Amino acid sequence: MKYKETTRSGGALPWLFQRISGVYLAIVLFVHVVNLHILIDGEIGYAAIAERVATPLWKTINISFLIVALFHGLYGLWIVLEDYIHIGWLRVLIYGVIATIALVFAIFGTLTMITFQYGG
Amino acid sequence: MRVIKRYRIHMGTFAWILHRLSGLGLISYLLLHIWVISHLSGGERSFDGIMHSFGSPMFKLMEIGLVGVILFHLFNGLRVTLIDMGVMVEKQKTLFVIAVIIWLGTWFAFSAIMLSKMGLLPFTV
Amino acid sequence: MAMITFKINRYNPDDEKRGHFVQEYQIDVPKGYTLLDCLNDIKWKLDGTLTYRRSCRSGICGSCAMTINGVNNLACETQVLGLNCSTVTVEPLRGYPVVKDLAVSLDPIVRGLLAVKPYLMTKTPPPTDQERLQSPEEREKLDGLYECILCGSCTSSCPSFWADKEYIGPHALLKAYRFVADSRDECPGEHLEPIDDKHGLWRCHTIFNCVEACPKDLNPTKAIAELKKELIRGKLG
Amino acid sequence: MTLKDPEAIHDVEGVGIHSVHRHDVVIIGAGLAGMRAAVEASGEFDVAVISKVFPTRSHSGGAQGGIAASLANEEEDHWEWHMFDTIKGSDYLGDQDAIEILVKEAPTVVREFEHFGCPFSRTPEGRIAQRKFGGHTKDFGKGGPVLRACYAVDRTGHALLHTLYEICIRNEVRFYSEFQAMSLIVRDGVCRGVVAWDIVNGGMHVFHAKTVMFGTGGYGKVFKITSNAMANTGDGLSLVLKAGLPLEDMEFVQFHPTGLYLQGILVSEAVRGEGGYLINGKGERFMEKYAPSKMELAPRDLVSRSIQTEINEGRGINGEAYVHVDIRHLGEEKIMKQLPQIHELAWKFMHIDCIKEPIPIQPTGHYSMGGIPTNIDGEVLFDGKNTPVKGFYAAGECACVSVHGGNRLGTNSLLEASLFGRRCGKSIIRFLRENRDWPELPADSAKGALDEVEWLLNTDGTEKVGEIRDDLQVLMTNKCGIFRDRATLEELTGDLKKLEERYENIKIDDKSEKFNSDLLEASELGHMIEFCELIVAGALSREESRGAHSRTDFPKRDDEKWLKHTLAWKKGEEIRFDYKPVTITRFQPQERKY
Repeated sequence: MKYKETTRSGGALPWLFQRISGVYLAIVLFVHVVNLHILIDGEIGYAAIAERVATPLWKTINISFLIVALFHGLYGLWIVLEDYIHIGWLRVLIYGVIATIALVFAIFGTLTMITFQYGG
Repeated sequence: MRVIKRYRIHMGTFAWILHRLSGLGLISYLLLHIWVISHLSGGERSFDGIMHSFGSPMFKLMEIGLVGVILFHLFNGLRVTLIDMGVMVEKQKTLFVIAVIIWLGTWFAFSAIMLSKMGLLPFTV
Repeated sequence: MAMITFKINRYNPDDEKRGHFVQEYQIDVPKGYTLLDCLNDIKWKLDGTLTYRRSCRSGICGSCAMTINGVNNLACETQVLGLNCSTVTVEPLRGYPVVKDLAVSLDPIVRGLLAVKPYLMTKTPPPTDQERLQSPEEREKLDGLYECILCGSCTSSCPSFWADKEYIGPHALLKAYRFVADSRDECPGEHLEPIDDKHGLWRCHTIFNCVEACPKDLNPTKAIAELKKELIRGKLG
Repeated sequence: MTLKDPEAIHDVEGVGIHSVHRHDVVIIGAGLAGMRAAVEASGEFDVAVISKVFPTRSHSGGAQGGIAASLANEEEDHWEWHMFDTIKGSDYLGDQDAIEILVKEAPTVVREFEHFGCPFSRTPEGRIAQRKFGGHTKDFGKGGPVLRACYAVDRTGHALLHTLYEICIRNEVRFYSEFQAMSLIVRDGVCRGVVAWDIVNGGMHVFHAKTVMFGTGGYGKVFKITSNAMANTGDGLSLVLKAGLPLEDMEFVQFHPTGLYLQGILVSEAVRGEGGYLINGKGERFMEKYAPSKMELAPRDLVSRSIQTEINEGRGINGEAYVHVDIRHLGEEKIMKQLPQIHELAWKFMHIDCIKEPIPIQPTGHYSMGGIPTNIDGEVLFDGKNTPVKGFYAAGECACVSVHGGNRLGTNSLLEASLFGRRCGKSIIRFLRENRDWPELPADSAKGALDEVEWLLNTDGTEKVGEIRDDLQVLMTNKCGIFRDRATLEELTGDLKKLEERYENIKIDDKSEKFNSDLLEASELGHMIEFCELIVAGALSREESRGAHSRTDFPKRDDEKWLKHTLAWKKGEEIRFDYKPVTITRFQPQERKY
């Protein structure tokens, strides 16, 4: 009379982090959008962006935003796909692809932020 | 005869479907965005070059759409989080309506600002 | 009185080739007739092969849940003239294997139910010749939880369940919370542990179809929200 | 299936080897009686429960108002008072030794349910809440109504049934859901098992058992207006008759006073327990004419007769065949807190908001006081001398201990089913400890059932099952209802013979084996006609009015001639009667007034 003997994958903490990250993103995104689309007059160009990206505070915010958004988005994508895909090898493959994308873009984006020097 | 397998779409289902679709859209945009921003490393020419190709009024208008998608995902996400916290679970429909109102309100405000910046409005906000 | 056409989704396990098909019946429906009355009329007067489950006809046994005009409900509680349409579509509950016509396999319901250890678990023996005490306020927490009739409408309406047949289902989660919320249950972890699973609680995406479908107006999503809080609280110590 | 016994499985003709199952205990019926017995016996032995519906669909779940026990949680109460009320309610036909057990063990049984997890409503002190119910009084009938019915809002049966199912899951009871029992295997006074039809997949199965218990429930479906579920076709009674065993007191059928007009759906007695009024077409609280001191809280037989009299004499609402039960004065808060299900039922089935409008009601076929004769340990009796059939038990509505005698008090049914179910479980354990051997399973055990199914599938007549059943229900309601007399009963005897002949000439549409409900309905109809003849014959021979059995041509109770139980057998066409005395211990029969 047992349900199903599986290895429990849990899911509690990722679920919680998905909520927390969502709220964090909501706040940062708001700041981001207001900052870029309201406070900047005229064209959004290299100068305007670069000025903001160069300061350490913005660097930190941007990097955290990048990583949290990648997690939130790709974990969300995984949840959606997990709902519908039940073939074992395909799941592993997709999981692998998503994880790779996450890793590549996180490194790529972080490097962009860290290495960037305004006027340098 | 084909078997009809339909199920009436309730408000909650509707919210869920939109949330998923907007989420899928946003993750695509995020990846694109990171790629675009990475042009900063290439210096001013490279960045402005890529920004220029997105600079047409067409893309500007799409950007307004993007803001709409972001805001929907944001406010519906907050609604889901509130429900998960046990807030207004019994009034989820009202909560959804509230979320939609706030969404449309903020979206309208942002659109107005962005359009006026583009000079597409007869007045400035 | 009104002439109503019933489009009934049928399936005969002895005729796999034909598979599912839609059959139409027309009958005169007097005021006050429920869908179950109509199905009975069809079965007893027109076509004895029509198969569906039914028993109490007063909405307490949970046998006759089916998809009526695209929504899950109990046939015995559906006033046909109240639907305000001349054609009524009747289908078996979605998502469960169909046994015959409108009767579906109950296995997914039972499997989910058994998983959550659906019984009061205690460590201390009950007092002799006395009931365990429970204040009216503590008892009130069970309202909206214990009334479940296991009709299966909720789980059948859940898009998560449509996608993942191993999803435990809102009915089982509601039952789990019925015991977690009971002041007398001393082992809430025993009910929580099995649902902390990718096919368990976390498969719920707060779609609220279960709430819309429940013929007893219960709110599984609310129970699920409480369970999520309970589990997270446990994880964070 | 466990094979504790080294003996090889017997071959049964016509049944595949994989369809022969063996269990120490096989229980038919997953209602309160069956599952309570299963819970009791499953601790020690291998128990299987066979039910034609999924366990929680059983009609015990339809009970609403409460389960009686003199817990005295709300006010002073004693088991002696409960005993007196039950005996007086039974019109002195109840066996007092059994009733004494019923009322003495009631508190234990109810508290056990609480320990199992049943969500009873609570008093401010946290104890099980209790409410008033018809016929339950203080101080041996001298005081007013007493708070005795323990309840879970107005879903008591539902709460108890689900609790038992949950405990059965805990105890790993084996369920055979959606198996229809087709025949009982009794040879030489020893019960050896049952034969059942697998509804979902089709096919006959034989359950070889050391003990068999019946908790097959009642037969309300023989009436047109009934509170009973469509599954309540009294199959168990017919199986017992076919096995050559008698039935007891079949003429006593309870009509519940308050069924929704035309639907018969139960409106709980809790409605009156909480203070509802019965109002006739002239706007009078007519119960003051019939039961001046207890009013609406008189026993059910009396209230049903009163309502029917009002209707018959043209004082129904607008002269129609119904009266009103009015709970508007209780107020919205109390209705929604104590009677939410009634509110829901009235709204969903009559489109009536009982907070603002009275509910139209009429008496509805409800409960069978008679049934399979058993002793206080649940053992089924063979004859008038109390000889038990070895290994065969029964409890609940299908059984007749008899604690309800001529009329059952509300809330005593849930009590009887669970209490005697529990006693069955205990005596089954005692029996199995002493009897380790398997009774021999005759090779032709399944023959009768197989023949029946084959006949039903192949018979090529002209009659439709639904029509015959409809006629049966109308005839039984009109001619063997609340009031009876010789002329109509004799007429009905002839009518039933005709129905039986028509049944020989039926044809069913569905010829398949899998989930063939057409087949099962036909089989059930055969069962119903079978024991209806016993009900009518019993009613015809009992020339007195007692409890729910009310003969207009014999309006008085006749203790001289009829203070005895009827036992009836059916052999072919013939019905044979025997009688057995009523056990009287504490309370001598007296006039019954409320």
